[in-house]
This record gives sequence, structure tokens and C-alpha cells, in this order.
Amino acid sequence: MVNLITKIKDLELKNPVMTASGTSGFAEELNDFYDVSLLGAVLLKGITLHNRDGNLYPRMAETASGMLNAVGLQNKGVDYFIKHIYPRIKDYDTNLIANVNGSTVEDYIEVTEKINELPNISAIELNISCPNVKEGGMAFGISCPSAIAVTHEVRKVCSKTLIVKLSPNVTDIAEIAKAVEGQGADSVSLVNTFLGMAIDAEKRIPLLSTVTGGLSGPAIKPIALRMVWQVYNAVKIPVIGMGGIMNATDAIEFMLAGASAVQVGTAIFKDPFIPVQIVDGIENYLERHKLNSVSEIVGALQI
Amino acid sequence: MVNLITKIKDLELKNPVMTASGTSGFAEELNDFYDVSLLGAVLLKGITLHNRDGNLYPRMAETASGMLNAVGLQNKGVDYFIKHIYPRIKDYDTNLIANVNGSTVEDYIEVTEKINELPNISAIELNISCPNVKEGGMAFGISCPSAIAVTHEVRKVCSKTLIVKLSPNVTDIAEIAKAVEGQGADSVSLVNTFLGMAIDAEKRIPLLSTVTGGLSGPAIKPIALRMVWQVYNAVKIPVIGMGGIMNATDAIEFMLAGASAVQVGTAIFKDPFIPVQIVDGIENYLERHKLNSVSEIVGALQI
Amino acid sequence: MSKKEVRDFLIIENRPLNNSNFFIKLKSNENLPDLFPGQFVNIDIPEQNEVFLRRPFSIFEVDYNDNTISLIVKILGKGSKKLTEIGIGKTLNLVLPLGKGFTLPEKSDKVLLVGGGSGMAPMLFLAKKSGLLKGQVHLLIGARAHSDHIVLNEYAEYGHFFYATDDGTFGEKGYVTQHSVFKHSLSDYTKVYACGPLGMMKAVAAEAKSQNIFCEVSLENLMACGFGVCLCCIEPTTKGNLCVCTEGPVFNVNDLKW
Amino acid sequence: MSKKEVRDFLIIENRPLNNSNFFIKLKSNENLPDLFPGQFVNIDIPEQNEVFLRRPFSIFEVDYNDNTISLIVKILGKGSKKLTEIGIGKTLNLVLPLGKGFTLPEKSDKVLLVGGGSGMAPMLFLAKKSGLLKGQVHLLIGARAHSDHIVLNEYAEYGHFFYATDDGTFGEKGYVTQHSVFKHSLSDYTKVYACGPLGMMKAVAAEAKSQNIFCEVSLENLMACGFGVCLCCIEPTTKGNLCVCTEGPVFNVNDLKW
Ligand SMILES: Cc1cc2nc3c(=O)[nH]c(=O)nc-3n(C[C@H](O)[C@H](O)[C@H](O)COP(=O)(O)OP(=O)(O)OC[C@H]3O[C@@H](n4cnc5c(N)ncnc54)[C@H](O)[C@@H]3O)c2cc1C
Ligand SMILES: Cc1cc2nc3c(=O)[nH]c(=O)nc-3n(C[C@H](O)[C@H](O)[C@H](O)COP(=O)(O)OP(=O)(O)OC[C@H]3O[C@@H](n4cnc5c(N)ncnc54)[C@H](O)[C@@H]3O)c2cc1C
Ligand SMILES: Cc1cc2nc3c(=O)[nH]c(=O)nc-3n(C[C@H](O)[C@H](O)[C@H](O)COP(=O)(O)O)c2cc1C
Ligand SMILES: Cc1cc2nc3c(=O)[nH]c(=O)nc-3n(C[C@H](O)[C@H](O)[C@H](O)COP(=O)(O)O)c2cc1C
Ligand code: FES
Ligand code: FES
Repeated sequence: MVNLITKIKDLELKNPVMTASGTSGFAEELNDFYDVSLLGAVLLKGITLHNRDGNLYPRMAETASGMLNAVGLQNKGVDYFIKHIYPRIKDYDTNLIANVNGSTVEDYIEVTEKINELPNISAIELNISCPNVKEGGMAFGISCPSAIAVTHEVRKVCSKTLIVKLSPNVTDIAEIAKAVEGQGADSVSLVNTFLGMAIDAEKRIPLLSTVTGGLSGPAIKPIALRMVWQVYNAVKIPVIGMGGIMNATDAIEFMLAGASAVQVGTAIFKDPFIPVQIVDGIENYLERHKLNSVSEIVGALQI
Repeated sequence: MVNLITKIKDLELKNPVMTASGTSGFAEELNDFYDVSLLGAVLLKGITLHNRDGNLYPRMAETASGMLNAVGLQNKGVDYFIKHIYPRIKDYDTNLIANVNGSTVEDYIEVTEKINELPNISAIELNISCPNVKEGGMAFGISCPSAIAVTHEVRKVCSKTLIVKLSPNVTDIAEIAKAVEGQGADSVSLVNTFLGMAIDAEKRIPLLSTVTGGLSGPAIKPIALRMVWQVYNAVKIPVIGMGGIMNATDAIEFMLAGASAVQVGTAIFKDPFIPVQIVDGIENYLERHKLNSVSEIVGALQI
Repeated sequence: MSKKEVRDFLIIENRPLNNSNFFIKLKSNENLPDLFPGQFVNIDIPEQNEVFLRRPFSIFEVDYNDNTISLIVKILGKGSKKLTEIGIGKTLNLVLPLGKGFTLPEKSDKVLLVGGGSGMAPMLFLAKKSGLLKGQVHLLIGARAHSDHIVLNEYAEYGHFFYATDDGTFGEKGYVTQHSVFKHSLSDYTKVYACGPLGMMKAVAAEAKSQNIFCEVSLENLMACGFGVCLCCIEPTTKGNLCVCTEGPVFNVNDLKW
Repeated sequence: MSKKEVRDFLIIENRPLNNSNFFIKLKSNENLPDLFPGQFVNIDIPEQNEVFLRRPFSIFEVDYNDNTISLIVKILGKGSKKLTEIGIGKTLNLVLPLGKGFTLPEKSDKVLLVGGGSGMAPMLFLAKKSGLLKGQVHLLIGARAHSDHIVLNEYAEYGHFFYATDDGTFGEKGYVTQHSVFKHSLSDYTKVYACGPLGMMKAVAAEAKSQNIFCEVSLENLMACGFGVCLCCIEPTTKGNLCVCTEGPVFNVNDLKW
């Protein structure tokens, strides 16, 4: 039996496979298909301080080997989450990780303070990389000073494992990773979506109500993999990799590039079972390669 | 008959379709398939001051809807080009545009000076965005000061139309575009390839000899399109768009987003006739939409 | 909510119904879950370089005896076209059952089902499943021209059919909402259901609303996941932005912001 | 250089030769250009979501009378697998003719053709096209085991065949370079040609070089374009980095940096 246990600082996962925020609802929808306790963690959909309706329809456009989304953090706000959703999901036997969003540093602090009180939330993923909101979001994640500012403040009120989710829409992602590491982030997760755009040539209009949206899926995998490798070589904290992972081979590539764990996003739309299949596929890979523990492949790329 | 004539500053193209540098050799290889005079322009493969062997094999990896390359500007140097290649191609009845590269500002200047002497080269594309060379290349294109420095110097010695080719590996491409516009660039072309990476999970090695390489093809189209739109809205000079264009619809999307002309790169590897088919497809689109001139669709996206 | 599944089906029929709509019958090895009119499946399109996401299609017919479901697929773009080209004996991978179906009519109801094109599929399923007498079910079917009409004679036993075409080549000339059944007798019905082009559904809804008649429509918003995790398919409603894939695709028109 | 083309071919045969190699015959509507042993075609793989670029395959047989070309395709990954699954009657899009072929032998030559797996294809084409008497052509074919061998009896008239298998289940046991023909009689040949796994070609090349025998090999470097524009397929040679797709795929081993 190979050992799939993965540690993100103090947080222990039964395996390195998580779902990505915004692609797996509040875990309940996946639990309609299978027992989510098969997964290392489920990232909950992005939460903000107040109710957000999100952006107008259409919010989605298919692209070559990928998709654009412009959901814009639709959610009912942190209080609704705590009162109505958390009680329903808190006993799932997996790690639930909250994805915290804000338009201002104060927003981030307040949401974090509230989530921090919930015993069955294992960790907080600080999303400073949402490209689909007018204020805040990605704006925090594309410059070092703002990334530092928000991480610094949130760290003070967050006693749980703190993961900072990075934007790929930057010149030097390693620099941002180092900056948030310096503020006490326990881990960085990357990448969020790439800012992209799609057009209906016949109608001469954008396909998204917001004109631009976030690109995800296999199309972005080569860039995401490169970024994970760069960040892994720049920081000491564990890296969580994602971006276009569709199968176990993809997941293993991210781990070889330096990811301690992976998140699976858009693939879930293709097939909600993919995260579970990836767990099996990693186990199988380790057995075939006669490795005892999944930690042995983390950063094991031979250059 | 619709009017396909396109102007990039003083440079007149019979239609807005060019090939992209590094994907169409020195025009001769395409001319083996069809008469290159059907095209608006052919971008010649990147030229440097001295002979460059390029990077080691393997230089290529297929990815989802795209490919990575790590050619590294293999070429025999500008003098060889002038003596041996230019005489063979100079009479093709299309616009030949030289793609100029360097490791230092002095390199760029010297290559430009030499190319500037060649009467049948219509324009110079200053490549400050090659991700596959250790020195220079993309390093110039990812910060405003260095982009300004090289454009400023090259402009002084370039009396031809000067196009600056931008890197997408930046936080704010519009800022770089404005910076080079300020130095007298006649046009900007974008995007060059995205820095990416691919791994052989079984062998645990990178698929490229250089570990990272440049991502091109349909995978990047949504991001490239967004960047063209951002740059179009930021500068007054004509924008040349590219990144994953595979057919006339893609080309028209780039033009609607603001590109005065387009370049077709990786698609040529799939089918060398694609640039020609795109010319026909644009003509057909204009007729169907009862438009007289291709210039009417440039930036015609309705927001 | 019943457990959702990802399941392979065998294509056992794939044939044109008219120039743009196909009938596709799929068979499973195992028992089918309960499926209701208005529910849909999400299909992975095989062997197509350009389609990335699944494509949703309403369930048209279900046979629990031989574990088959049937669809009516209209060729709209790359994915639907590919579906109609895949040969018998090949496998399709489906996610099902998805969405909430129509509110089934009561014994006392008299219903009008308004359909167009592939929007026929859930209407016919509903007619069959309604449990009403033939006289209680009127089906008003619209199309551009005669050649676009899907005529399925075997459904004659489930209701009375009325036809409208834009060009008058079959049934009455004009839109469904201009059809005599709709214009003059709408108030005869206790429930109106519609599925088809958005413009048609909006016109039906407007009339039903103004006459205060119960009316449900089935929306076809663009979907990425189909099971409620992506929030791409939302429709603005009086209860906020709701997911069409889980809170719909069937909505009471009173809840919509039309 | 002859004009290059992008052309559709019809698949008229597609059948296994052994457990991993397929024979695929393609027919064109129009006359074929001249094609030489060692040249290749670049095939667009249809109906495969995961293959983006074309895949290169050596020309095995050409029939100018019925405008057919044949290939031997070994299943290596996604693209080659898909090719072997595409049914007769379907269309494949090819770029051709690509690359430079082998230097054809002179009338006085005695040649040894060393092939392995799908590397047989250009070797058999060369044997047929050489114009030499059967006695002047020796073909030494290697494989892992008997079941991996491709035996094409109709080629017996073009040369004498010798076989080697790693496990001794067919012909002599061992690598081709350990075969008696190779070990003891290499100096009998005036020209040696090889196509197959890199290790095999390198071993053959080393021996031929040491004995100063003319030797050409056909390389299979990864390609993006296949016609000289991308510079991805380069091989380091005494003349610098050369494109395998235009300056090769056939190289004289003296020019290679092996
Ligand atoms: C719940 C539900 C049930 C459906 N039931 C059926 C059914 O029973 N039979 C049937 O034929 N179709 C049905 N549809 C519609 C069907 O899903 C689309 O026709 C199909 O996804 C189109 O895919 P494509 O690849 O052929 O088109 P694409 O190539 O993806 O698109 C072609 C063009 O159509 C537009 N388009 C595609 N899908 C939609 C959409 N859903 N809404 C608006 N515009 C769209 C695209 O933007 C594009 O302009 C249903 C849709 C939903 C959401
Ligand atoms: C000039 C030339 C002539 C050829 N002639 C023939 C022929 O006649 N018959 C035949 O069966 N094959 C031939 N090949 C090889 C053939 O092109 C590859 O087997 C095919 O491209 C593999 O595609 P795939 O999608 O099946 O494999 P993929 O799924 O793309 O790859 C599977 C694995 O094989 C590796 N791989 C793929 N292609 C190559 C390659 N060219 N060199 C080294 N490793 C590779 C990949 O890196 C990967 O690890 C030829 C290649 C060249 C360049
Ligand atoms: C529809 C959709 C909604 C998303 N919502 C969120 C979100 O709320 N918070 C967040 O941090 N990331 C969000 N993301 C980004 C994903 O978590 C992930 O970073 C990205 O999609 C890349 O991974 P993938 O290619 O595997 O999908 C969303 C992505 C998609 C496609
Ligand atoms: C194999 C290869 C070589 C390239 N070489 C160059 C080059 O020499 N100079 C340059 O400016 N861009 C070069 N590029 C980038 C292309 O010109 C183009 O910017 C990029 O590929 C995006 O367009 P596409 O998706 O249509 O290929 C190269 C791209 C490829 C794939
Ligand atoms: S399609 Fe994803 S939530 Fe409805
Ligand atoms: S494959 Fe492109 S140059 Fe050889």
C-alpha cells in the first residue's frame, strides 16, 4: 500500500487531490455522485462578506480545450454560508477549505474572522486572483504591495492553515509567491484563471456579458505547470498546483514540477468523477514506479 | 468586390493576412505550396547579428490545442541572410517583413541598420518577446524601461515601418504598448508565445531541452484576443493581432477586437494553406455582411 | 434528490426526423433511474476536436423495460452535428438525471403544450406521462415551414395536435401565439407548458401571465457543468439568480423576470 | 524541389499486420507526384480530441496506376492508434511529398537494408525501387519476438531476407548487429541502409563507419511542420543543425554527430 498522505503545513490530507474553488459548489453537488470523503479536500465556492448576484448572463464561453467564465463570485455572503450551508456539509469526512474573497482588505479580514470560527473548516484559501470582479479580486494579486497588504492583515486573524491563491496574470508569479510567503502564508495555490475574451464574429459582440472572463482547462496547463515550477523553486512553503488537470498524468506532472497537492477544476464539468479517478491513478503510478509515498514525486523532475 | 487593402502606417498590404515569424521560414517553403503573393505579408524567421545554432533537441512538445517550442532563434545571422537568402526571395510579390532579434540593444541596432538597407524588405518587426533565449529577447519586452530603451535606439536607425512585437508574459501589456508607441513605433504586433512547460510523467523529465518554451496555437487565443483588445483601446497606432488563429472566423474576431491585420503562425504547421484560406474567408465575410472594406471591421466589436 | 450518475450508453438508433432534427436512441446495460419530462442529460461529444464541454439534451422518451432513452437532436453547431453522425453501436457517455421536470398536471387539468423544433421532445414526453385523456391534452407545434416539422404519428393517442408554420405550408400560417387555438381558446386551459425558441416561450409566457394561467417553460441557458457547481447557467428570477441546471430547466413564468 | 501539396486521400485498406503494426492503403483522385523511398507524408489525425499536430509516416508502397500509397503504422500513442481505427471509406488529409529519400544504389552495388518494426516500410520500398537483382539486396529485419515481425511474402522477389529476434523465436537470436550476416559479411556490401529504432540505427552506423561502408539512416525526430518552417526537428550534423524534415529524414551517417 502506498502512502498518499499529504501535508500542507499542519493540514493533513488523506491524498493530494482537491477540487478547485468555484468548480465543486459546496461539496453537496459532488456528493450526489459519490462520497466526497474519497477526496483529499474540497474547496468551497468563493465566499464574500455580503450577498453577490454575480455577473449577468452569459457567463460562459467554450474555447479550444478550455472555457471562459465570468461568474463573478455569485454567493449569498458569509453569514448565509455559516447559517445555512455550513451545518449541512460540516460532517463530510474530508477537508473543507473556504475560498475567501473581498473588494477591500477589510472585507477579507471580516470574512476570514467569521470562517476562522468554524471548527470543521480546515483551511482558508485567500483568493486574491479572481479576474471577474470589478473591485478587489485579482487587483490584489497582481502587485506585490497589495498582495503583501492583504496577506499580512488576514494572517493576523487566521489561525487556520492559510493558503494564498495566486493570479497567473502577472509578469513574475514567483515574486508574488515570495511576497506572500514573507507575510506568513502557509501555502500558495496556483493558478487561478487567465484573463481572456471570446467574440461572436457574426453578431460582432463579446460572448461574455463582462467582455472578459477567466480562462481555465487544459489549454492553460503548460503555462500553469511552468508557474508551479517557478514558484516551487522560489519558496519554501508547499505549493498547490492547478490549471487544466484532466487526469492522473496531468496531476503527476504538476507534482513533479513541485506541487505538494493539486486542485481539479474545469475537469469536474466534463466528468465529476475525475478527481476520484486521479486519486486512483496516482496510487497506481506510485505502485508502478515502486514508490512508497506520494511525497517522493513532489519536485522530483529531473532537469 | 470588397476592398481588403490594409495599411500599417505607411505600409500598404493587399490584404490583412500575414504569416507569423518563425512559422513560415523565409517564404520559400510556403512558396513550394502556393504563390506567396496571395498573402498580405510574410514575416521572415527571426534574424540575429551572428549565427545561432538554437537550442538542443527536443525543441517541441504538443499540448492541448497547442504546442510548445524552444527553437531559440536558430539562424545563420544577418550577413548570411543578406548575402544568400535575401537575393532569392526579394522578388516575391508580397511584403517581406524582417523579424529582428538581439541579446543587447547594440545587437538590435546593428541588425536593424543592415536590414534597413534592403530595399525589398517592407518593414521591421522588433522582437522583444522571444521566450527561448537566455539573453535579451523577452527580457526586453517585459518591462517598460527596457522596451523603451531598445525601441528608442532602433527607431533612430530604422527608416522603414517599425513594428514592435510584444510579449504576453506581462501583467499589463497595454502599458508596454503605450511605452513603445511613445518611442515612435509605427505599430505593435501581439502576442508572441506564452512561457510554458511540459513534462514526461513516466520518465520524470521535461519534454523540452530548455525545460520551458513558448506556447502557441488555439489554446492561447482567448488570452491573445483579450490583449489585442486592451492594447487597441490604449494606443493609436495600428495593432497586428495573432495567437491561435486557425481560420477566417478567428482572424475576424481579432480584427473586431481591434487588429488592423493578423498573423497566422502555428496554424501553418497544421496546413500551410490556412493563411490563404483566411484571405478568402475574410472576403466572404465582408460580402455576406455587405461591407465594402476590411477596415470597417477593425475594432467594430459592440460592447 | 436522486443520486446522479455518469453512465455509458450504446447508440442503437440514429436517424433524421427531418432536415435538421435527428432521433437518437440510447441503451444502457443497467436499470434506468426515474426520469421525468423536462429533465435532461449531459452528453460528452466523442471524436470531435473542437468541442470541449458536454452538451445538454432533454429526455424525449424513456423505456424502463429495455433501458433506453431517446432524444431529439437539432443540428445547431459542432457538437450537435457530431452527435447525429455517430454510428449505431458506438458509445456515448451521459450524466443523468439532471434538472427538475415539469409540474405534472392534475387529473382535472386541461393542458396546452406548445413546442417548436427539438423543443417538441419534452412536450411529447409530458403528453405521454401526463396520465390525462387525449381530450385534455392539446399540442400546438410551430415551425418555419412544413419541412421543419417533426410529425410523430404514434403520439396522436396522447393528445390533439395543432400546427403553425411561419410560411403557412402546414397548419395555420403565423407564429404559435397567432394560432387560433392560442388566440381564441387560451382561457380553456388550466395549464400551459412551452419549450422551444426563447422568443416563442416569451410570447407564450406573456399571454399566459396576462390571463393568469399557470405556465411553465423549459430554458436552454448555456451550461458548463449541468449539475449546479459552476453557476454559469443562471437565470434572473424573483428569487435571485438561479441555476437553470438544478433549479430548472423548468420554471414557472411568474418566477422569471421576463 | 517538386511542388508540395495538401491532399485528401480515401482510406481503402486498414488492417493489422501483427499485434502492433497496421497496413493502411490510401487512394487519391488525382495523379500522384513522384515519390521516393525515404520520403514521408504528414497526416492530419481526424476525430481525435487530443492530437493537435499532424503525424509523419514514411511511404511504404506507391502505385501510380491506381494512385495509391501505403503506409505501415505502428501504434505508439494517441495519433497512430486513431489512424489504425479509422474505417475504410473515410478521408485522410496528407501533406506530401516531404523529405529527401535515400541515395538510390548504383547497378554495381550490393546493399544491406536493415529494418525494424515500421522501419521496414522505407526499406521494402527501397528494395523494390532499387532496380537491383534479388541477389544484390539483403534485408536484415529485427524485432523483439516472432509475433512482432512483419512478414510480407510478396517482397521475397526483391531480395534475400534475414531475421533476428531478441528472444530467438524467429531467425537468429539477438540484435540485428549480432546477426551473422552483419557480424561476418558486412564488408561484402557496398551500401548499408537502416531505418528503425534509434539504438539499432546507431549500432548499424557505428559498425558501417568503422568499416568505411557507405551508410544512410532515416531519422524520426519529432516534427511540428514537416516542411522546413518551424526548425523543431533539427539534428546536429557536421554542417550544423539541419532540419530532418527537409534535409533528411535520410542522412549519411558520416554527417551525423553520433
Ligand atoms: C436543459 C437543456 C435542454 C436541451 N434540450 C435539447 C434537446 O432536447 N434537443 C436539442 O436539439 N437541443 C437541446 N438543447 C440545446 C442544445 O444543448 C444545444 O443545441 C447544443 O448544446 C448546441 O451545441 P453545438 O455544439 O451543436 O453548438 P455550438 O457549436 O456550441 O454552438 C452553435 C451556436 O449556437 C449557440 N448555442 C449553443 N448552445 C446554446 C444554448 N443552449 N443556448 C443558446 N445558444 C446556444 C452558440 O453560442 C453558437 O452560436 C438543450 C439545452 C439545454 C440547456
Ligand atoms: C520522417 C518520419 C517517418 C516516420 N515513419 C513512420 C512509419 O512509417 N511508421 C510509423 O509507425 N511511424 C513512423 N514515424 C513515427 C511516427 O510519426 C510516430 O510514431 C507518431 O508520430 C506517434 O504519434 P502518436 O500520436 O501515436 O504518439 P504520441 O501520443 O504523440 O506519443 C507517444 C509517445 O511517443 C513519443 N514519440 C512520438 N513521436 C515520436 C517520434 N517521432 N520520435 C520519438 N518519440 C516520439 C512521444 O514523445 C510520446 O512519449 C515516422 C516519423 C518520422 C519523423
Ligand atoms: C466556473 C468557474 C468558477 C470559478 N470560481 C472560483 C472562485 O470562486 N474562487 C477561486 O478562487 N477560483 C475560482 N475559479 C478558478 C478555479 O478554482 C481554478 O483556479 C481554475 O479554473 C484553473 O483550474 P482548472 O483549469 O482545473 O479549472 C473558478 C473557475 C471556474 C471555471
Ligand atoms: C516554432 C515557432 C517559432 C517561432 N519563432 C519566432 C521568431 O523567430 N520570432 C518571433 O517573433 N516569433 C516567433 N514565434 C512566435 C510566433 O510568431 C507567434 O507570435 C506565436 O506562435 C503565436 O501565434 P500562433 O498561435 O498563431 O502560432 C515562433 C513560434 C513558433 C511556434
Ligand atoms: S451549468 Fe453549471 S451550475 Fe448550471
Ligand atoms: S518539422 Fe518543422 S522544420 Fe522540420
